[in-house]
Amino acid sequence: MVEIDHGCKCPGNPLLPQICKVIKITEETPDVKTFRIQTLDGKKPFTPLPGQLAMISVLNVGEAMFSLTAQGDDWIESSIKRVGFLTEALHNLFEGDLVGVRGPYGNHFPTEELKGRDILFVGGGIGLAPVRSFIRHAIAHRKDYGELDVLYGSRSYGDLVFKEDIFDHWPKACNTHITIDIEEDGWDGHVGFVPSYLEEKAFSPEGKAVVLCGPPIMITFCLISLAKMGFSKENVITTLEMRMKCGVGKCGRCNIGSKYVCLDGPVFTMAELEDLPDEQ
Amino acid sequence: MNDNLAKMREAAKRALESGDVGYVIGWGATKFPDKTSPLFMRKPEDAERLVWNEYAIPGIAKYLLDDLYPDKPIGVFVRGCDSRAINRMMKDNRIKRENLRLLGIPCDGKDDERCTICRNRNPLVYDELLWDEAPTPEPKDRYFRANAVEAMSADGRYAYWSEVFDQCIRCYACRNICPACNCKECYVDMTATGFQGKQHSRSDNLIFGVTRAFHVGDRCIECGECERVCPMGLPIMGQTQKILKDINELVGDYESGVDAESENYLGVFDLDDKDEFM
Amino acid sequence: MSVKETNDPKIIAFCCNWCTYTGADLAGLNRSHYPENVHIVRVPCSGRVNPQFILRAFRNGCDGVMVCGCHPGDCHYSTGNYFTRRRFTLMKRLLEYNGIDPGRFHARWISGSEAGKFRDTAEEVTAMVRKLGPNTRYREYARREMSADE
Amino acid sequence: MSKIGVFVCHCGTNIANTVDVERAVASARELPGVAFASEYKYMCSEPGQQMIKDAIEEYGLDRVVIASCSPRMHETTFRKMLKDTKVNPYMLEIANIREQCSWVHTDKAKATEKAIRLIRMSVAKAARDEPLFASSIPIEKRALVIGGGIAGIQAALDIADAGHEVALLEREPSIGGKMAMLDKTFPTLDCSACISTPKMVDAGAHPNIKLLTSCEVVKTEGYIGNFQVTIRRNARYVNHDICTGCGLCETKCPVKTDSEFNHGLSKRPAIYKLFPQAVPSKPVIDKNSCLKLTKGKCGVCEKVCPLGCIDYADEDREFTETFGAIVFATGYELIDWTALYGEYGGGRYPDMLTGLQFERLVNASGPTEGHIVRPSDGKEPKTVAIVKCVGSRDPKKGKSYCSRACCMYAAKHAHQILDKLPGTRVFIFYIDVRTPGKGYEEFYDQTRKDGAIYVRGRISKIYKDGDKLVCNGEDTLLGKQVKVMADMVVLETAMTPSSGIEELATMFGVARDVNDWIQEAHPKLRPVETQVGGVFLAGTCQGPRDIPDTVAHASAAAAKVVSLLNKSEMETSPMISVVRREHCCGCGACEKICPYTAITLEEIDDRVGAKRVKRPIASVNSGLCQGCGACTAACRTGAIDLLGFRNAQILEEVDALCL
Amino acid sequence: MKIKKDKFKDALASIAKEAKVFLPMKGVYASEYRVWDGAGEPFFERNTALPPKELLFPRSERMYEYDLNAGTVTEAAPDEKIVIAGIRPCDVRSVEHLDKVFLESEYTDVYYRARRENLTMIAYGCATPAPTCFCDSMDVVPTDAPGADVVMNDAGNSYVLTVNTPKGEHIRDLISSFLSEGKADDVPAVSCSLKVEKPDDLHKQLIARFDDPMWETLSDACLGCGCCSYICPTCYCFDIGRENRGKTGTAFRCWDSCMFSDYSRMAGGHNPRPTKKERLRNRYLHKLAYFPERYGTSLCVGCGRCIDKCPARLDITNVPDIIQGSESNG
Repeated sequence: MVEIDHGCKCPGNPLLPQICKVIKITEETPDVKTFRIQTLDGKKPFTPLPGQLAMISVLNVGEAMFSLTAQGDDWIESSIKRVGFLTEALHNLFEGDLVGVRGPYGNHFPTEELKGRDILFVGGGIGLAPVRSFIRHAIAHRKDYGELDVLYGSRSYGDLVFKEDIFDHWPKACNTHITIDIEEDGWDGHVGFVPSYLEEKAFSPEGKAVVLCGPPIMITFCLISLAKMGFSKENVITTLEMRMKCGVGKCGRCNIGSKYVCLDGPVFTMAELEDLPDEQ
Repeated sequence: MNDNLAKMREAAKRALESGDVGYVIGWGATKFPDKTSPLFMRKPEDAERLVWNEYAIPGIAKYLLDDLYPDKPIGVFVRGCDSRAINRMMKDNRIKRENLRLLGIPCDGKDDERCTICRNRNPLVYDELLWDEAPTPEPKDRYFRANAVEAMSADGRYAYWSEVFDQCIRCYACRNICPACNCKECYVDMTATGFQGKQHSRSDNLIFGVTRAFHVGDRCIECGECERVCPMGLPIMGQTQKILKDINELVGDYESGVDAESENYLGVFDLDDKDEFM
Repeated sequence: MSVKETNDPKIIAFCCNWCTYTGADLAGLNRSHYPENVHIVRVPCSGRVNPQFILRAFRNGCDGVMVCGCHPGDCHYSTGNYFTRRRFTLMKRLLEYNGIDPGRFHARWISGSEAGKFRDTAEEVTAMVRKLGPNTRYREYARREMSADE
Repeated sequence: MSKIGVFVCHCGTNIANTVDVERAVASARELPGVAFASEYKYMCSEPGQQMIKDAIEEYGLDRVVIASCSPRMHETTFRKMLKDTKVNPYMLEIANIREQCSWVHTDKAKATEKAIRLIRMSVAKAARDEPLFASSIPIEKRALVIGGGIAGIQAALDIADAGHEVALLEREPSIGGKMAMLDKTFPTLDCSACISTPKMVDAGAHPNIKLLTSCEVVKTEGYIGNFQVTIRRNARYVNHDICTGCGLCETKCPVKTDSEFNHGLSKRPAIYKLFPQAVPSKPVIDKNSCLKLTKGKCGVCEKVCPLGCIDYADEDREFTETFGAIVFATGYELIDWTALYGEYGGGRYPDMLTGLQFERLVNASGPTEGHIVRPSDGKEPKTVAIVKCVGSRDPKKGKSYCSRACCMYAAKHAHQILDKLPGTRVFIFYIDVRTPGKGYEEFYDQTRKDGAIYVRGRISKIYKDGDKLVCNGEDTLLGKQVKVMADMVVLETAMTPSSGIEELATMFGVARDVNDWIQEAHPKLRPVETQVGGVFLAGTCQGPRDIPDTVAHASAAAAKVVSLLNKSEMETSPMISVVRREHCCGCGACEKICPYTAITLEEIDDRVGAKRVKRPIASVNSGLCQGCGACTAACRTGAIDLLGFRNAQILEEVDALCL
Repeated sequence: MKIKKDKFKDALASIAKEAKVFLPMKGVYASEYRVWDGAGEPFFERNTALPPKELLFPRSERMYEYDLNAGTVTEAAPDEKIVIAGIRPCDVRSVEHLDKVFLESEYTDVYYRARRENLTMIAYGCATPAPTCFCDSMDVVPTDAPGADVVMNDAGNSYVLTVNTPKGEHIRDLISSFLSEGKADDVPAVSCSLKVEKPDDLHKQLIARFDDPMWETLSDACLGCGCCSYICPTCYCFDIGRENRGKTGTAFRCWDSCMFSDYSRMAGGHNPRPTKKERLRNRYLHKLAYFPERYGTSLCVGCGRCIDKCPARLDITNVPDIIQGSESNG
């Protein structure tokens, strides 16, 4: 049973962005780029907790909510997949261009509550992005947690995000299990979908919490697999950040029943979500 | 009226009992005696809830767009205006005749201003006619709104439309009821294209009005539903009437929705079209 | 969005690539002088011009709009300008009906050889629009006086 | 944002004299998305181009705006230049600050301001440019010539001589067309058969020409370079692979039916060659008159055929072939005057002939072996009335246009009558006499000298009185009524497009003019092309013309075909329309407006909730689309857009001007 | 306190000296709260077609200007004093609800707060409910508005005033010269003809019936327009957009409606509320279940505007009726 803090706060006028600069752009995959962002005077815009989000705007185009995947002393980072009009504009940015940033929004992953426990991070495609902040946090505070596993899969090798992390950095601190959907030349790792790989690995539910994020269809099948393996819904955590729009629970889009993803989430346990109307 | 209602209930019941239609669209009562609401009858016994009286005003053809791929044909009661709406949507490739079961009901005219310009009380397309057709009374001035506005000065016209569109709340009820507004995605919902500002400013409201009129113009079936549904009671037919009036002036008798084949005015041209440009 | 004060109108001319744009180029070759107020947007055909472009131009600050193409029968794409003719005959009337002064919107047929006509049209339209002054219509942010936010 | 490079050209002093180039450059630097801005004396020069290339490399530019002369001048130059760089050639915008600014304005301050605005507009548009890639379509090196008259034969021969395969399609059993029917040709009076039959034979024997006689086009798909044409070969009932054309069957066939070739002036058997010099010189069976095929009796031809070529079970057969180019050479036919001119007897009098009937009559190989006699009684006429403009120049009853050849062949007919039957009185009723051609006026003069009587005026009525045909009319020059008691009347009737042209034109998406002649792409500059790429015109399918003009037109079409087929592939402009399927509702407004039939409605699989459905959306054929953008203005949703001139790009230009 | 009706405009004039006064007025096409020009007649017979919410939450509102050249954003700060004279008790209640959303939830909305702090509400006790009114079923007393700064009730040739708040006292001081002492007769009780019976646990029952087929029937006739949400005094959905001018521009927010098909569509195309059934259900449940769950009170104030104006005559009162098992609508 994982307790999740559902309090969300953001100081000042929560709708007003602060102008920041893109200082680094990394091309993760053909349609995912990571943007490192800093204030104009070289500071960190704010300090997000793992799982929290920022509203990032291309000021003359529009804004949208993105999870922050990493942070440093003077920067925050977000990995963004090109899916629509705004993300297209973001992908057209160059280093040095200005963006608007407001946040942090939403609650956060239960970093405190999970102390001392084993954690299995499951991600699919761009779904690794929101989880990354938590993985980085857990690795940075390695001794606070038990065994750490990262199981991550994508359509192809080219679609795997954060290649440096998953192949170089993370294996030093946790068990990484990487899979791609379809066999391809030069790939000698695992081939198969995330849910089946999960079952293959036969993780023990004993004392383990799962942080799960990915496309809806993957979530559905992972939940079936996890249930088979004996994980209870109370121990499976996910994030619904894609439902957030204004970020402050007012514009009216993010509610699932009486829960507002902006005000109560985006991090929920699967048990909590099950109590909500089926409108996701 | 009662006779006709009995015939309608019977027809709806028969259609539902036969299993040939998935459901039948007609009119049902509300808590208020002077208002009816579109009614979807799914079971034969639902036919008893059908009403047909002077308040059975709402256009019901547009609901066909909610169910473009029905498993069984949809039954619809069609008055003249509904039938023109159906022709309109068929011409625009949006609905298919084989998905419709049209129960023709010659209309006796309702107590509504827009019915005074009705040119077709009798349905123009139907599968069966529930009672005999009666001639449509001579319609009043087809362009009554446009004529009134045309008579104003340019400043007066701008002031007039400003007053109208200042009140417009952009709820798009006019669009949603309009059988000619049958795009899958409306341009106003695609803010990224930049054709329509989402602000409720006078300019954007006016531009919405002109653009909608232009999109609908040559395909308007003159049912007047846009005005009926407007919660602010705005005389928006004035825009489409102007376009129709001009078309009629330019090429002679032109009417949309009388069949599902005739070409739209703006979809064709004539070498001898009037040339007002030097 | 404040209405500008100077009387130096901005006029936009949507010109088809094959006739009017060429005609305007020829006006250049001939050193035919016309006011600086006319700005050409090149389009492949007058049939490409969506009436919504005109609304947008007025909304964002143009004082006059021209749509120019090949004479009927001369369309490079054979039929484009016939549709233009129908479309903008209606649109012009509709704009007038909505209180836009007829002097602010012009549709003209100008061929590739009619450099003189291009110059004359540019002069004529500029003079007309200048006389009308800055356009205020379709460029009002506020509706009526409603609240502090205006 | 983008990384736009702005390059402002001085054009020597052409621009720099009127526009403060430095100021323009400085203001361009401030524009959104501009990463670099610079100037040069001549941007189009080698060093100018090199400067742009260097800047692209140094500043990592991803799009380029050049402020210079008209894009009509150097757009291609600069696109070509960009091919060697990382910038896509279509990520280029040109601000026309010479023809549309420095050359037409004098006030330097104002001109500079305008140049700044024009550059701003181009920069705004460039920010929305996207990489486009010209695709090339392979070209099938074969041509299909539709129609085997003189135009088709000439075009086929020219294309074949240039080394390309040609299929020459003719719906009749023989090529030859109308010219094969003629006796002599004006103004030289050389024998038509003598000059056309050798061409027919050449065509039949040419290794690059495949004759498709008795064939019709039933369907076509594809576009320039790659037309898939489905052709139906109508049943011939004679196996041409074995038949030697000995002609025995024709002599034994018991059926006698009207000869089409002789316009009903003689009879032919049911198994027949169209005319003696037919190519291919092999008979076919007319299924409508053959006793075996209509009644199941007879079978004589089968019995007499020494080689067993007769096959009553033959059927129409369809096959599909691919062609890179199409030539329409469908020709003309004469207007059916009988339906239009009741006052001329409506066809009741056998001694009234059309021009083509007269040609057969006067032809040495015709039904009378060239004797000019009345069909009714075989007597030689003493008085002949020739009436011109029957159906031509008569918008009330016939066609408004002039059929162009009639004046000359009327003169020729008069000449032939006077030549063969000296002393005959020949009256020619005319509205005008038009003789624009080499030797034409001289020929007309000669005819008058020969004794032909030209009367200016229309004939209002022709009726029979005894064995005379009474022609009532007015001599408008003298202003008095005239009455001619003729033994024979020749009506020089209007040319109209061949039957079936509507279907054929629709199939290929080719436009027709008000009179159903095929519309050429441009009346002056592109007279042998249609607005559909790869479809060309030869001869009278485009409008009435005489033989020399037809042959010239056909050779011109062939030249166009050859220049197309000489390429192995063709680059198509990538600036074409594209459809956003999720927004398109399939209303078809764009389909109707497209002049190139480039847009069709295509059923796609879609999902509505849990339901899998098929729904129509517009689909653009990139081979046919010419990028006019007419469809975009017809689309209410904005689902169809034009690459290179997207709605968003034009709106950006508008907005940028308004800043 | 009382004020003679013929002194009412004089009193308004005194207020108008320091604040913009809005009155319910008959528009050319529909009634709404309009700026009082010093002469216009108030329209008290019926409630306005448009609710007063746009005075606090404008249809379109500039939030900030941005300037990419300077790298700055400039926040808009509305600071105009506004007095609404003649707001109905149902609409006063709606403002209380909006306060909960914009002021009392996790995030405070600074634009709303600025406007709200500058707003004074003089309520007009309702004596003439429309046939579609059902506020007394939604715990509003038609003749009283505890949330208003001043309440005024018709008493023949004068209005009786009750002051509730310090802002109200300020108004009283402004118009004191027109006031006379005196107690009015008791304001007669007013009752709406449309009655809605709802169980106390309506919200629980509704959520339990989330998957009930009734939502399909209820939404059959829905056209998917935004009429109900735009004329609803408590609907507050919005969208944020921008008007760009080169390197500078304005971010604005404008009303949006959860009834629009594109409203809940996310980037990439997924729509959690794909059809009108889900959308109407969400709107009804938001009013009658989700809001009560979160804030302890129904979001519907019973003004009846949506019933009166719905093009298809959808009726929110049918929802409690169905739950009550007393559906009167056949």
